[in-house]
Amino acid sequence: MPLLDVQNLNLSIHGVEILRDVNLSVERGQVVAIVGESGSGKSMTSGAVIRLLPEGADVTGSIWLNDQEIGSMSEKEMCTVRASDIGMVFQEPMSALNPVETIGAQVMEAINFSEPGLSRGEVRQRAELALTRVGLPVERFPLTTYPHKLSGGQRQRVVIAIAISQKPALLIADEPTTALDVTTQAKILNLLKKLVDQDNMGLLLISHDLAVVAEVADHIIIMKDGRIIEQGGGKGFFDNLQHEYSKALFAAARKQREEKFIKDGEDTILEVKKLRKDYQIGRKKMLRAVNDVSFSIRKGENIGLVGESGCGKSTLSRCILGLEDFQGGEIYIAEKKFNGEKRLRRHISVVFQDPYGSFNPRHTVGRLVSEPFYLLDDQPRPDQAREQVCEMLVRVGLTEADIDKYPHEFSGGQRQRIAIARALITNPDVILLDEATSALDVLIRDQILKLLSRLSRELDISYLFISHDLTTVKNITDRILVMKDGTIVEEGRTIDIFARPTHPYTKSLLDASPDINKVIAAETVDRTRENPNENIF
Amino acid sequence: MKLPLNFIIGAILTTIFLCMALLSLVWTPYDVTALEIADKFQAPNIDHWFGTDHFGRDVFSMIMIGARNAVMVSLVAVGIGMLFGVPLGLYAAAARMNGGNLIDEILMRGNDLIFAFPSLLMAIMITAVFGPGAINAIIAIGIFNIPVFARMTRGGALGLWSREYIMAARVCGKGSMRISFEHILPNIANILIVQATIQFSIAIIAEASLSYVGLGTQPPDPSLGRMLNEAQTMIFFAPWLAFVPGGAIVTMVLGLNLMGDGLRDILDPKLRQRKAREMEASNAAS
Amino acid sequence: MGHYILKRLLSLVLTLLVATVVIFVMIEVVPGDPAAYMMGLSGSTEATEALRSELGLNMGAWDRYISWITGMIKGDFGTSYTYRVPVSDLITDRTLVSVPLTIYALILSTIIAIPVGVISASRRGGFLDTLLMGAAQVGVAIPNFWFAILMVLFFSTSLRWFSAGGFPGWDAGFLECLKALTLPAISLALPQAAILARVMRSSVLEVMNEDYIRTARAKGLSKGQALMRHGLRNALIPVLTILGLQFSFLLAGGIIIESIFSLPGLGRLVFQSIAQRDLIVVKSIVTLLVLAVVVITFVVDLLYAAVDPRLREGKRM
Amino acid sequence: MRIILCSVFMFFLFPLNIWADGINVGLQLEPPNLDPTSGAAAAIDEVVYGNIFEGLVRIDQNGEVIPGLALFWELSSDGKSYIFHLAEGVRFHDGTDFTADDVRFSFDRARAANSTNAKKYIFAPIANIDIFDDYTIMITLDRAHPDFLFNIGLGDAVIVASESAATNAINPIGTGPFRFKRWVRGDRIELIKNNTYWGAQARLDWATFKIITDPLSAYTAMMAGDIDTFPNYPAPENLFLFDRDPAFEVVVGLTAGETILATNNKKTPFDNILVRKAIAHAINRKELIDGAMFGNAQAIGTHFAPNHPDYVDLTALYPYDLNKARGYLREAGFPNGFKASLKLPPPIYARRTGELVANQLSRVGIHLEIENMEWAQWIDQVLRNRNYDLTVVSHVEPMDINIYANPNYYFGYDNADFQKIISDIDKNGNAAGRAALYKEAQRKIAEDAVNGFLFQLGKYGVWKRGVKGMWRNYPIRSNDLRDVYIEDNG
Repeated sequence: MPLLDVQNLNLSIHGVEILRDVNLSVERGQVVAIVGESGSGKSMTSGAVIRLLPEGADVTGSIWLNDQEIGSMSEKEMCTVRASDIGMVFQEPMSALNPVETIGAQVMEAINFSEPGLSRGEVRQRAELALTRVGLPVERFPLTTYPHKLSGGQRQRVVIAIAISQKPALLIADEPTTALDVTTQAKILNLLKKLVDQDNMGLLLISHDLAVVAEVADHIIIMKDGRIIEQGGGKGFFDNLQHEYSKALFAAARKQREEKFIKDGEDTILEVKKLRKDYQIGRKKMLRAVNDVSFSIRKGENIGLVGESGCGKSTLSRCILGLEDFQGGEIYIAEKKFNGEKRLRRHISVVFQDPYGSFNPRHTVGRLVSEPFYLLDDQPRPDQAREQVCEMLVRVGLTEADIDKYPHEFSGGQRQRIAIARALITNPDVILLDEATSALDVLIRDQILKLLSRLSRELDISYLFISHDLTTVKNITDRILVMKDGTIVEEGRTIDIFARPTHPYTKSLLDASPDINKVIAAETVDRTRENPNENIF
Repeated sequence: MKLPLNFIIGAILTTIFLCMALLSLVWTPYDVTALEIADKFQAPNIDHWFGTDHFGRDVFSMIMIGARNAVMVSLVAVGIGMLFGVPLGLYAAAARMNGGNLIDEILMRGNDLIFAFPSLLMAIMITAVFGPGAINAIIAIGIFNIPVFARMTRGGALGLWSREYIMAARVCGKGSMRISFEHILPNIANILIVQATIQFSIAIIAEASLSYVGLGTQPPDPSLGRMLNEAQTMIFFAPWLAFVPGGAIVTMVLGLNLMGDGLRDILDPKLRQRKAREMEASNAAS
Repeated sequence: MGHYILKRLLSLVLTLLVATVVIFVMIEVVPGDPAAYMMGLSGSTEATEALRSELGLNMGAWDRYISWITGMIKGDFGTSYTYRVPVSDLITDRTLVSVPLTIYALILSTIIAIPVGVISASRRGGFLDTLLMGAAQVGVAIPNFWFAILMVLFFSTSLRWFSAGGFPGWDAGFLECLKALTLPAISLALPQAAILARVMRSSVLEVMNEDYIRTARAKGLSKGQALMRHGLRNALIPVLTILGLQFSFLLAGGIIIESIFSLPGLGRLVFQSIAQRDLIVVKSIVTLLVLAVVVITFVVDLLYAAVDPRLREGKRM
Repeated sequence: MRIILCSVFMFFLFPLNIWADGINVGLQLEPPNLDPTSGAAAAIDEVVYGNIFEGLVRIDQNGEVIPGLALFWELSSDGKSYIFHLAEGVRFHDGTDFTADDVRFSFDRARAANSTNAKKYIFAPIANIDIFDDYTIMITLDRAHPDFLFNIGLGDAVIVASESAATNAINPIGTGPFRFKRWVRGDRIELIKNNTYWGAQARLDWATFKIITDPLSAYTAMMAGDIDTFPNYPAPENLFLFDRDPAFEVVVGLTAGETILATNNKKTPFDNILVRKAIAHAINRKELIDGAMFGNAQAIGTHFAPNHPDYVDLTALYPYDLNKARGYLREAGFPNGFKASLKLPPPIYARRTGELVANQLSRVGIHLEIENMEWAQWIDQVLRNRNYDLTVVSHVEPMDINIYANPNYYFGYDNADFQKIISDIDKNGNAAGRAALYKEAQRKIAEDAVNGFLFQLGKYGVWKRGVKGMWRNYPIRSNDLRDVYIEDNG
């Protein structure tokens, strides 16, 4: 009898069907991963298990935990189950902790609820233990620390500490690393895995990224549209995938870059020389966000700028876009010194990360896409503009009919296409892609990347592709700049970087970034439970 | 889309009063400037729905005109507030976004200064300086509406300035004023509308208070506040004189507030966002 | 934090200084001569002149401003034209009525509003919620002076529970005064309570959507426990602001209420002083009220910091 | 031991005593200060006159001059010099003795250049003051002033002590039957019986003047029993409620307040007598009295108190007649009337009357723009700068018809004949002659329709049954409580 056994679970919210007879089980010490894109219902599955669902949820089917049917329990009984049997880790570490309570208090509260009647001292010890186990030793992180003092990764550790402090049989982790940097992500995943092994818990790991879970999961469940379409584990699971969707997902995850001929001797169209940007923080403190960064882009060349959050890459991009002034260095666009001139702006355009935030909700696609015409000295007549917009829309894979729609009528992927159309409309030389695909589901991301590489070939334009994720960049760029703490630590051809990274940071990034190919490779050899970096404290 | 109930009720009440006010421009049951001492203190009856006052005036007619005056004063006052407050707020936000923190600071401190003054008291002072009357009541109330809108606009604008579509517009080389009016104003319009209705209702109470202390609309023009004041001593033998105008004010303000809430439910992007967030939470990973 | 406080204090002083200028100028342009007012219909001109000089009204504007400011800094607010007693004495007497009244009203509105807000938030959309919020809507819409009249009518005239007005003075005993202040406090509190309840409700709803509430639930806390242990404290943050605003509003906003219940409060004093052109009293009181507002906002900010550790480093949100 | 018992006894007795031997008097306007010799606020006299302060002579509730601190006096044949024989053994409340020096001090103080006495003119005629002995003093005038005796009976001429004169504003020290106890500003003024009073002791142990500005709370306070008597109840409209309540007594008397539609005789078109006559005819006094005063006032046709023996009823001189009014207007060249402003001071009577007057005049095409203003503004604009067309106000000074003789007064009425009449009155010693002249004066201003003469302001006394001895009339603004007592539960 497994630890958790979900039998034909159906869920609908306000009558809308979310889950359709879901069956899954988790053994003690086993890591079960649910993978699927947005709206596949993977989070709702976990929500149904711990029974934290939005209003109007209606669940049928049976959920067995430790041989007791928790699906039919009263809310009151459920509270005790949550307190002692199930622990949960959420996606948003930044907001998952009460900002006005110390981490100690929040962990101790959990313990009090799981085991009432412990003496204050015992509770305290247990809390310290839990925090130490997740890598927050009391010496450096006293119980009286407030959440806002901690980084995202550390907060996530606190959340995990809260979960394990209750000694749960089952641990549910809902996208626990999606909001975190690659290196942190790896650490958190390993931490979870380690804890599962140590306490012999069952772990139900939810993620949108096959590659992420492939390394840690014993058993993988692929969901789509509220149904489980494929599940399995162990050797050869990937080799004999049945369902088209899962195949595609797999392909997307492991796809190798099709080589692209890199031209030489092209004239440089963007050059950054010793750029320096400082931020005033507090009275006298200075933060150097960008530190003497220099690089150049030649026509048609695609450059990747990779670094973790806070490394200064977005600041750098804002400087290049002329959205921020900078203290030192120069930027040359088409050999001319650039600080905000309109006529130079037209050579460079941008696609932002957030497909929701990057359009004025009150403007039609037509108006949005034609906004950059403002840069031109001789602005096209309305009908011309419309014409151009139409063909651009078609070019990026939308239809002419879309021109009069409003952004909210489109999906995330389509929006990015619109954004690309807007970026191309004044046919610039460089497009700055700021995390342009990070917010998208794996398959969609893949499509957008395809589109981008196609366009760069057709129009012979260059990209400056800014991302936190090496794998994304890998498939579209010719050269990569690795950025850390405001400086570029390594620069080189993409292939070389991936083949033999020289800088340790680059190495760690590569190790950390989840790569399904490694798993496959590993599988062919005898599978080892050994983790690349065990010592995560 | 289905309109929320509070909006419907509010809208109905408000329209009723607006219609009464407009109607009073062309017609009232009785002439309120003609005093007929002979038929004073008539309890509500067929001829005089809300009775007559100590000068024999028809209370219903007075309510109609009083409502009109209240609406007029409040509208203009709020208008003033928006006219000055909104551009101020937009400017402050734009300034802050373009490194002009000092300008922003000064403007906002100025706001705080106005806020720091006890509003009713200042209104009384102002009317004491320039003499009582509708115009000065308007000015007095209007001044205190400016910072309200300035703050609200600035807050909303600051929120938007960090949005990516604003950056996109800036990448297109658009100036901050252009952006303010092309991108920001339309996107905060709804919260401003909501606030306007709220301020409107507040203004009506303020006008009532001012004319209650005799500083609002002047006789022979009827005003709800002064009607209440005059009714005070007669409340013991002619209660309707106090209940009717009071009720009128309450229903008027109630209507506006309900409508404001309704509008917020319909328009407020913050709320919509939260709804969206809940939705996503319920059927998506993020 | 210390540096932050210092900065705030500085801007506080600055605001006050500007305020005094504004007030003084305003007072200067107020038409009507106190001396003439006191001399009345049959006052002879030379007598009036004599009085003017006695009141020090024929000094230059600048000199009067300076002497006023320096005086205030020394705690000497000058002598009331009409009452002929130190303004500071007048103000202290009246403050001993107005401030207790304000606090009384605030306490009332808070103890009404907080539970109402929480209840209707937790019963969101339910019958009780609709009922309470409907009531709140009406409460907001009622002009407090009208409400006051109705209450006088009902409690004093019909039921004769409370005396119609007046203030016995604190030496008459605490309970007596409390009784005298009850009706006014209620009529002040009701609309404020209505507003506060609405704010409380929405902020509780806001908070209940936060992730950390979900975390708490996952710990095994029931909805109620999660609200009480994690929601409330966070929900109270916006409420603090409103409370601060209301205190200053009530302090000055009592004018009409005070006269309806013939309470010797600040509001009435200043109103009467405006009418009698006892301008020295007017400007001092207005200045003090402004001071009160500024100080209260300051205190509220400090309270924020107390409630919200994120602000302790002086980070502003 | 006995002391303790005693005090306990007292403790139980005390509250009873309060109700038995004291009285709560309602007052609508709070006096700005308590010094009647400075400033003009009627509210001061309403508290202190006859209670705390006394003059050489007193004015009783019928406006008669009766002995005050001067027990009797002799008037020289030329009517110039008075010899006052002062009461002996009189002490001020601070224990200092009252002597002729105090009289001289008080009068000199009032006459002084830097005097802030609102009625300085009273003392202007004083040529010199001779003290024969501590209790005999002679005051010599530049010439005969028959009004002098009455005038020194006014609150502005009360006798103050040199020691306390400066502080009377906040701590009044007089010779009266009550002494000042304390003043809770904005709420009440407490007086207690002066046990060392030189004359007939007051019958009350204490008297508290409660300030009740709001007419609503005036009513509720009476009803709730917080107040025993309201000498001048602010809301005539609900007098009838008390009238039909057996617990109360309503006594409508008269004040010296002639309520007039004051007219700026220097300003066109009001400088034209035809226009003023038209206005006179357009005014319907009955409607005013019913509408504004709810019937509680007496119509007047000239500027004179109806209860005065010399009063002439001239209300019929210009009867309410719209046709006549229109006729005069046509004659004056305003066939379809004109526009003018009507500036109204705060008192409710003025506001109500004003609204009605405006309405009445509009019937003949005279359209008045009403401007409500505070006293300060009114005094500034109307009284001092004569920047007005019409206003409604009540002149509460007794025997003040002489103001019409002052061409610089705000009416701007400059008429030689009338001025002669007044100066004759001033000189004329013989009572009958004076009476005749007063009558003539009344006719003169009535015929010239200097102002619209509307009604005599009533004094609306409301008190619990059993409260006796309150003044019926206000010949001067005073609530002299020396004879007041509470009949039952005494």
